[in-house]
Amino acid sequence: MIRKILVANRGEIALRIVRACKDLGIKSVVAHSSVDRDTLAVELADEAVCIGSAPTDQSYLKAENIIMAACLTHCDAIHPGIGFLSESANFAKMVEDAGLIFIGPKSQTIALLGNKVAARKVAQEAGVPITPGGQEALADLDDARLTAQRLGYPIILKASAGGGGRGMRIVHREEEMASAFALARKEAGLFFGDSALHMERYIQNPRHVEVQVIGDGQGGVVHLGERDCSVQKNHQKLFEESPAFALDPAMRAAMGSSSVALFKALHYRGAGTVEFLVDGSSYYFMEVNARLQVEHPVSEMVSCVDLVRTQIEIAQGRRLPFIQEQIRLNGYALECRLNALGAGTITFLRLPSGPHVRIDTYLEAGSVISPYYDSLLAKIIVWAPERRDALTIMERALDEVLIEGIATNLDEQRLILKSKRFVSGKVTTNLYEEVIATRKRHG
Amino acid sequence: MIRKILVANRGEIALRIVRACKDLGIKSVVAHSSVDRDTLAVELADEAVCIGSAPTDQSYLKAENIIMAACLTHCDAIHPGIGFLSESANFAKMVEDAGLIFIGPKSQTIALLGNKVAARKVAQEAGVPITPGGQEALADLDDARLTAQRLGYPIILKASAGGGGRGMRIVHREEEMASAFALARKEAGLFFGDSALHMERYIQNPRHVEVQVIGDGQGGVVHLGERDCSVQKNHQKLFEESPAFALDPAMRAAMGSSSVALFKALHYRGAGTVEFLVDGSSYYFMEVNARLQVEHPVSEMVSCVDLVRTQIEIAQGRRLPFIQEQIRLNGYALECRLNALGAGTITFLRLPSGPHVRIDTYLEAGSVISPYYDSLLAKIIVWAPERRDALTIMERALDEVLIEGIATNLDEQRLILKSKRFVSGKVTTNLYEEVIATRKRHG
Amino acid sequence: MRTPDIPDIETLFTLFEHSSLTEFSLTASDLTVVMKRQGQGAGEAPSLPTETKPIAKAQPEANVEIITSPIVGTFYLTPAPDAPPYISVGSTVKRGDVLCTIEAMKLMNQLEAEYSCQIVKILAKPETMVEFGSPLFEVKRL
Amino acid sequence: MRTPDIPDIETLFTLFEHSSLTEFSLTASDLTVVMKRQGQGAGEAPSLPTETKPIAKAQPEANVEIITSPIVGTFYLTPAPDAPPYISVGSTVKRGDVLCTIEAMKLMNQLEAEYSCQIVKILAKPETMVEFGSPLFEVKRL
Repeated sequence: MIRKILVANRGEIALRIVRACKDLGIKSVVAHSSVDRDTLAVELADEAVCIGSAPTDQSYLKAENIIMAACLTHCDAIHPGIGFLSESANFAKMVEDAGLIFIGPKSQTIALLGNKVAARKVAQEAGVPITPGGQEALADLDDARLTAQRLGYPIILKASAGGGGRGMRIVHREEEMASAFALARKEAGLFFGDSALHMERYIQNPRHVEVQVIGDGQGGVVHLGERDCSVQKNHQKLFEESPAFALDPAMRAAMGSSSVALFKALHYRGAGTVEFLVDGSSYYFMEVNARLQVEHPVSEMVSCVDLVRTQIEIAQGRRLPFIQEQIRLNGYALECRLNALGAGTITFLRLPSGPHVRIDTYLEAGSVISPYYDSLLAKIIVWAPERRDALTIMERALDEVLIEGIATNLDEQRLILKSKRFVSGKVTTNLYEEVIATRKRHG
Repeated sequence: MIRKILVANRGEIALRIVRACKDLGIKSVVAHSSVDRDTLAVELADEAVCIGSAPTDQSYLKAENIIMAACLTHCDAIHPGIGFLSESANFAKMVEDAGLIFIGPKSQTIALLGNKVAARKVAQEAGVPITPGGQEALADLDDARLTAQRLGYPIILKASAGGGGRGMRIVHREEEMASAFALARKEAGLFFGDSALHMERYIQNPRHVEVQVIGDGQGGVVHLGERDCSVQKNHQKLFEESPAFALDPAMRAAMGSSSVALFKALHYRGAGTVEFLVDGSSYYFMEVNARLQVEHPVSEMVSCVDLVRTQIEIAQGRRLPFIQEQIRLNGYALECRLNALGAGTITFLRLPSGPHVRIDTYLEAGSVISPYYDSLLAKIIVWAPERRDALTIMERALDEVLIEGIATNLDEQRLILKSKRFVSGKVTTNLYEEVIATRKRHG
Repeated sequence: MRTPDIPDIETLFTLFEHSSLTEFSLTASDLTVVMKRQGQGAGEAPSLPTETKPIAKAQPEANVEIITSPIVGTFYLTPAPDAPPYISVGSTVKRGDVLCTIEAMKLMNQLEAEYSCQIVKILAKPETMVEFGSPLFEVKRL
Repeated sequence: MRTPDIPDIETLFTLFEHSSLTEFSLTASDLTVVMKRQGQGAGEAPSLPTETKPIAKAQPEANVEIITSPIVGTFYLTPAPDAPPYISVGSTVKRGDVLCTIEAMKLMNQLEAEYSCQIVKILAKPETMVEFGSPLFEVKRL
């Protein structure tokens, strides 16, 4: 039985978790940095504990302070939110060792999935197609050259222990291999303490499609359909939609069932996402995000399942309250991320409201946008029976936005939303560059 | 084909209609009084026309100015919203005569339903149970006395031509009949130009349940389930929910099908509501509201049908895009009306947001609440799979509300929401008095 | 309940002009005044009345008044297409004289002067739409 | 209920002008006045520190400083339940002397003085939780 949860995060996701706690009649404690004292999540939570100063390594990554805050405020569980410590197997282990419930997968599951080579192996065993590539860490440069010849260029070198671009190198020709291998190896060793690399065939301009899965760790696993997150700027997602438009029905079904098979194989507990690259009629496993994701609301809108609430219920030891056949995906949901382009104080704020519109934000007039953290200001999520209607409703919603005091990406987001590429649904990872760069070239 | 719509209303409902226009790619013109120039509906519409000064009879009831504004801005249609001219058969006729589309029923339908005696007759013919009472207008005081003896006291006298409490008298004993009859007759003559009265048996503390129906005037009629609107203060609704909690399934089914039968008999075009009084295991027809209603969002939330959008599509001559079997009512929606207790300027505003919450409002920081109009500030609507979860989510939402600068009914609404009576679902029209009056008596 | 005397619009302007305010609004039962300013106010600030409501019974000069439209309709200066205009700039009219026609609901509504005055300026464009409160004429009360 | 007399609009202006307010609004039964200002107020406006954080290392007096908690944990004045406290009010400590223990993650963390000082006040309650930045001691730097 969970009576009180410590929320180890900030911004809109901290508020999202506080709201889920209130909906479940559970008390919440927000652990915050000194500059986040006046944020909405802190105000609306039952309690708050300052865990350090503004820099993330002094507060939101300070595991000891977070765990002590949970213990001393008599919390039963810690929700790590998104980012920060949410995918740290070490942190999850520390939470478990402190006798607290970690709202997320078991620490071993996180550790396993954190190793990209191991994750690929498990995925392949569960029948999930993986990008052609070596299953094992590369022995040396010669091994790398031979493997690349077998796969065909371009290939991508990845740090086995890491993620997020570090230790990653795309190699287009054999001549580039030696220096790329050396550099990637060095980076991997530096950032992850493990210089092991593996190699995959590099997919150019794929679609980025991910399946939302949730498991109770007791045999129950259900997926809530997929999301298309192809529209990105420097690997940062800008728009997310569910279902993925014009995805081949057979591919959609296979993605869903193989993701469920993977989570069953993992005895996965909690919410997680299986990420795929889609290249024409093929799809390849990329990785598992062993946590909630920023874009979870689009899946909530089409499935009517509250993911954060379900995460908490599962963490209490409950079984999933539904089976796959009870999940009925309905209509079409689209999320637009509103990001700050700089720090500052919001002097006037108008966010859209009304039918079909959901806003997840921690902003209000007077909010201070700190330079220390993620630039996400608000998520605007709309629903409609059809994709084209959802696009129109999003346009209406974005037209209502009025933020004074800081610069935002609103104008760029509107350009993307109205672009032919986006409207046509032909979304791949190079859409942003094509739409915005073209626009800029032509003035 | 409708290209531009004149919105003949104000406040949140004007904004609701402007948003529906945007979603359909239709231009909107808001007709507003001089004090409403700076409201959000005016700002977000494509155009605006000032139709008069603040008092409603100088602007929002000024049919000629509204119709001229529509003609001169080249609108194809007028949406009357809720209240004001929305149930005026005369206004609908003037709109039709000006060659414009009235977004609502035909003027004859409105006229027919405006006569309460005629409406009861049509309802009875369509198989809708009506409260025991005279079908015809009462001839004189003797007729009234005889009818009352037959029905049994208490009875209610109603103005045949009117509604809304004018010309209405509850009579508990024969001794009260003479003066009540004289007074009701006088009021009816004064307010409706027609002193005809009819009599019905008076139901004490009933539930107020209404069925949302929409027809295309071409044979297509569908209902979207019922709403319980029993929680009222002086006949003003405070909370509305759909479905009506613990309603006998057979009664629910009969209400739905007889409401559809009534609308089919009327060849009804547009959205409308059939109001019923529920007394234990009986239910009685009260009247038809031949227009959109304030509480329409709760039906939208459970049916996923956009009522305002569908109103506009029907007005364009389209058939209903769904049949009854395609309507799938899902979960539970609850609306809370936030009302102003006085005029003033809003200096700070925080409205709830996040999952399962929809806000329909025209408010923002700086909004001036005028003493001339309805006190409705915002509608907070929540959805959940079950009633008890919806109540918890509403509690969370109301806890987030922060309005500075004017007094509101927020505290009273929270008391009602948390009252045992409301939580138990035993809602009848005396709930407000019981909860609030009891509270006040005990300090 | 006592309400304070509301000063002339001129006085309000002067007050606002010489203040450091960036916004001022006043609402009374039958009057609304809103004044805003961008950037800094005070003393020598260039007079930037960013929002002057067209309806306000403004009195830019002594005796000068604005006659506004009482209805929504189409504004005509002449009683018929080929007829001469009712008035022109400089005309002097008496109380009850017709100033213009506003067509609404297929009726030609003649707007009569409520007091004797001289036409200073015609503010609305003939044959176009006027809304309630649209300024039609600037006149000097006689 | 009595309402105060409302001053003239001019008086309101003067009041607002000489205040450090940036916004003012007044609502009466049939009157609403709103005044706003961007940035700082007029002439002698006192520079209002708009945000005074409760944790801030306030300096209420010369030489007086607040020592705050660097971690989240349980605050103890004694090294063990039956041991005497490290310090008490009036104690003088040197740089490096232990002031208190903060228990976190089953470790007893000893907080040492960063400079020589005299203890003026003990601000945290022993055996209770302290968060990052919680004031522990008021000291006078020596």
